[in-house]
Amino acid sequence: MRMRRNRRLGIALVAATALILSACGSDDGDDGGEATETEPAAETEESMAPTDESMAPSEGGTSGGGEAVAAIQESGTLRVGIKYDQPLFGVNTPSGVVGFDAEIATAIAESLGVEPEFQEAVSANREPFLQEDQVDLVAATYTINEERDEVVDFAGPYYVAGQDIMVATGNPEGIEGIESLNTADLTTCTVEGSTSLENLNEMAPDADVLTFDTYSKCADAMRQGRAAAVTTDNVILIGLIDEAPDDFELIDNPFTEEPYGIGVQEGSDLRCYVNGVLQTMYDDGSWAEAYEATVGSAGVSTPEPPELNNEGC
Amino acid sequence: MADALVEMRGVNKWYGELHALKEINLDIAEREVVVVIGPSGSGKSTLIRTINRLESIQEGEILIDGERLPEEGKGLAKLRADVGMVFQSFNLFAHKTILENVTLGPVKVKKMGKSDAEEKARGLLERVGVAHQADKYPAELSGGQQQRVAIARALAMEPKVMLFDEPTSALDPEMINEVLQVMLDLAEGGTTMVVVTHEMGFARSAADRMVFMDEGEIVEENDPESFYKGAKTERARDFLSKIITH
Amino acid sequence: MLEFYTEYWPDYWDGTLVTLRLVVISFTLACIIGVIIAGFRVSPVPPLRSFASGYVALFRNMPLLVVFFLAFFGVGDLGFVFGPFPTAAVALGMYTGAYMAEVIRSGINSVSSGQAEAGRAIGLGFIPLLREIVIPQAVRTVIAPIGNLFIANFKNTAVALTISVFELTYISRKLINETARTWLSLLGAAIIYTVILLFAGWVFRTLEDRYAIKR
Amino acid sequence: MSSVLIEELGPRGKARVRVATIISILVGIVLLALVVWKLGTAGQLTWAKWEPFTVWANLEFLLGGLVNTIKAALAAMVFSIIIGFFFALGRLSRNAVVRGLCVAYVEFFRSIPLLLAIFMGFFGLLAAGLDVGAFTSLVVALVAYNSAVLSEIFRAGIKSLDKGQTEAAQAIGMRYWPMMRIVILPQAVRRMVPAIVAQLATLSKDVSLGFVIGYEEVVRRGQGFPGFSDAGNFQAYVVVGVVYFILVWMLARLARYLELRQRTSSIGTGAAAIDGAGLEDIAALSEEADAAEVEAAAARGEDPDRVVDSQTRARGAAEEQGTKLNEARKGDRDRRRGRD
Repeated sequence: MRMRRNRRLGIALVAATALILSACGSDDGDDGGEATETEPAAETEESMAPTDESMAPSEGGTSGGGEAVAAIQESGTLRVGIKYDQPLFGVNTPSGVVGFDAEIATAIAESLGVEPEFQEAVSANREPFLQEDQVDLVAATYTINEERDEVVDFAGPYYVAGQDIMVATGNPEGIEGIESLNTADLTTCTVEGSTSLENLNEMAPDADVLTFDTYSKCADAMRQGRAAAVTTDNVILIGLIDEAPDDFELIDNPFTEEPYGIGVQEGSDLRCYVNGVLQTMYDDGSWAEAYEATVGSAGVSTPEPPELNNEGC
Repeated sequence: MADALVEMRGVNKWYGELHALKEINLDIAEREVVVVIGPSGSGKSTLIRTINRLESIQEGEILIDGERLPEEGKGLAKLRADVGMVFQSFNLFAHKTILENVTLGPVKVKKMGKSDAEEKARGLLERVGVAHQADKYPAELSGGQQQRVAIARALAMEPKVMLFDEPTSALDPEMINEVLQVMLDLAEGGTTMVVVTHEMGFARSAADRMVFMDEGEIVEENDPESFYKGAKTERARDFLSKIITH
Repeated sequence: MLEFYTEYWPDYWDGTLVTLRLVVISFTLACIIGVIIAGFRVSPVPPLRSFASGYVALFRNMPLLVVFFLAFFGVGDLGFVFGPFPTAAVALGMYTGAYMAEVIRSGINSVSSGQAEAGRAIGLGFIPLLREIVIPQAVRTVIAPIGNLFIANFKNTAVALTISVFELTYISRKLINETARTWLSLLGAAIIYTVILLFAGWVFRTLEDRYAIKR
Repeated sequence: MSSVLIEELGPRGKARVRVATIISILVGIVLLALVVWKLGTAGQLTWAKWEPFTVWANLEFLLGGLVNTIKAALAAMVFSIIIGFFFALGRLSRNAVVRGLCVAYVEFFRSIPLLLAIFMGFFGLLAAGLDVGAFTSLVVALVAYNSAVLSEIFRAGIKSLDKGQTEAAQAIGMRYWPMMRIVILPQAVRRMVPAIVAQLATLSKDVSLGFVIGYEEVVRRGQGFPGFSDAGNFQAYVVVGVVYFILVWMLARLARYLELRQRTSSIGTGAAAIDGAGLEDIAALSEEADAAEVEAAAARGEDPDRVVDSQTRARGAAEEQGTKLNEARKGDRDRRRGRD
């Protein structure tokens, strides 16, 4: 990755661009949005005393928990910030919010013995949501990165997304990875102003590129034979494939890593508690079940669950 | 009258419902000067414009020098070249110099050599008194000068007959005479002319015949003296009384 | 600031070339279409007149963006697939062509009927009349509006970025994303547009002066 | 045949026109059939692809986009008028600095693509720390752009007023501002109403460019709605095009109507002359107005639709005086001839 002086602002702008790409509900999960302008605020007013930080719940701690966990259990509901427009992860339907994120959040709520209550989170408001105690946790294709880690805490990661490539069914061009795209003979489509485009430009500088404002236009371009491949986060690609499983497939060879975490308030004991729940889900196979029921329904094989970051738990 | 230069036989014209020309029969002999008068809207302009088919007719026929006026195409263009026309609003070609205005017809229509055409044009401009303006553009000339150029332009085609459609009515009073003078000279020189005008002085001194029109028909024909002194019809007398009182 | 422009000049230059190519091709096309449609509109054949009016109305009342999307994705759905640049050039040419037709038509109509009558009266046929009287006079009245159309067409090339033509505005936007120097990136393009338009304006004014009718 | 080119046809000409008419109709039918056939074989005419546009919920969503389009166009119009007005006055100011600044502003925004202005309104403001959202960014950009255009309309409008008005006002001892307020502006504004409505039509078209910053106008809604996912691009853009067409067409129609009304009332004698005429003449007049409007639009420069190049306008105004006179004369003659 190029590190320019203004990288942060760049990311913010990319985020703004990404916001625009609402039509197919795309969000490349890399948006740092408002993160830069906030301070590690508010924690003193919150329920946790400084001592709580050291009082981590026990491993696998479904039984244990600090004040945050207790407060949730007392209130009877788990307030969850979630995407409403991210196919296969969080989609608001008449019968409630469905998707992989929703499954994970529901499992956490069940473990707590409370009801989940979903609120729409968009990329830009995820940190403020937590900081202002609007929600207890955020499960919204939320990429773990350093900037965010300064203002919120992450449980997980529970899924590793990454930039991948979508091709026509049967992969007629025999595209194996990003290297295959590095030729003027193949046209690759992505969204203008996205990090995906930057990655493509860096890793396959000779590629012939088409850019549009939405990924669904890229899908159309592929259908019309204008492009041989579409590249962006696999999460978005899987969404596209889900809409047209006969037309497209994923090469399933991601070349970047975007670990998704469950966002909680800075210093909250909920983080280690969630890690415990996730570990349980890994172990008893319910994580894989949830994956197959949602993301996997688009015909993507179930990966190994990523290793949890239990530092400080 | 079989050898008349212009013959109109049973000409009828309608504008939609409006019967603009009613059963016109008119012969104009060679070297004859005919002045057409009549109240506004009487059809005199329409009449003169049918002679070179700037207006079409629905019934009847018009012959020029014994030849039936073609309705379209090359034949019509050729015949028009033999009929000179001078408009009320001059209609000089705004993008061409005075000289070019006069040479355009001879060069493009009569395929005359350019230098011959220019020589001839200068002669004509001399004759109408605007020779020193030859290289200017129309907009730089006064109305009277423009109209004289327009006459020269028509003459350059050596037409068999000249049509004048109210040539002086768009002019300021002090310029009317310079144009009328040119027309008088033409008349004296033996040019066949059909003139729509209210200039009685010109009519008296130049016209061989007066034609009075009203409501699309020819009401009366006479020589100028008798016409002005004692028009036969009520309508003509009424019209004359209106234009003579002031 | 200067380093920014020296560093990214190659990007701007590429974008400028694309923009210029696009405007030259689309405007040439617009002129051809304009003449044909204007000819239809003044022709005595009723179906041709109706077709021309329909064409003009269609393109004048639709946003250029929709024209581009229809030409690219819509026509693509019918199985006619052309690259972004050719699509943009044709779509823009057809769009500007509608306006061009109106300019030409009004130019022809601005020639007073007296001029045409005078030409007929000295025996000019249809073609000579057109060549000697109508066209020379129409050209004079039409230069200024055509100049304006050119400017509009030039600015409208920016819309082509929506169908993946990497022209000047696209480049400035790309530089925003790459460098995060938002205002510098945008201003660079704005300056290039302004300079080219100043030049185009000068050309058209010169033409106009040369062909102006002396009064 | 409203053209100087075409003479009244003779019998041979009429026959040719008849033949040409038949041939062109046949060619038209063949072309149309080809298009329909192609659409059919490409599967674009199947009902399933059009059905989403008959579902009320979907249409409601799309019409919501139309409301957004109109909202942005109106907001931009109001602010453009206010700001454009001040820039017009600024350009007529006697202070060279004010004048210079106004000229620079107007010329800058008249020489960049609207799309670039929209990026400035969105990314530019964002970079300056103003996260104002798509609607505000779009309106800001449209206002920056259109106030420049409108200020030129205003300036031309003010300048085109008969100098006699100014002189008369000065003669009765009015000073600059009262004169502007009481005499010049009311007349100028009245005269500019049709141009403003025409500009509103153009603005509505331009709102579509808000698409690029995610503003939910008709195009974005038409292509992105899950309810339309059964429909193809072709259908979506055709429907979006139709929606825009109707909106812009109606506004253009209104502008033309206003202009026509103003003309007839301002010509006066001309209107009186029309009194006796039948419907055809009025149709002819509107045809003429149509042509004039187009001419104006063409002269108006900038975007084909985007109105008014100052010079052409000013010159147009000057010429209009001349042509009006000529037309009055010509009209007079024509009418006389007509009654002949």
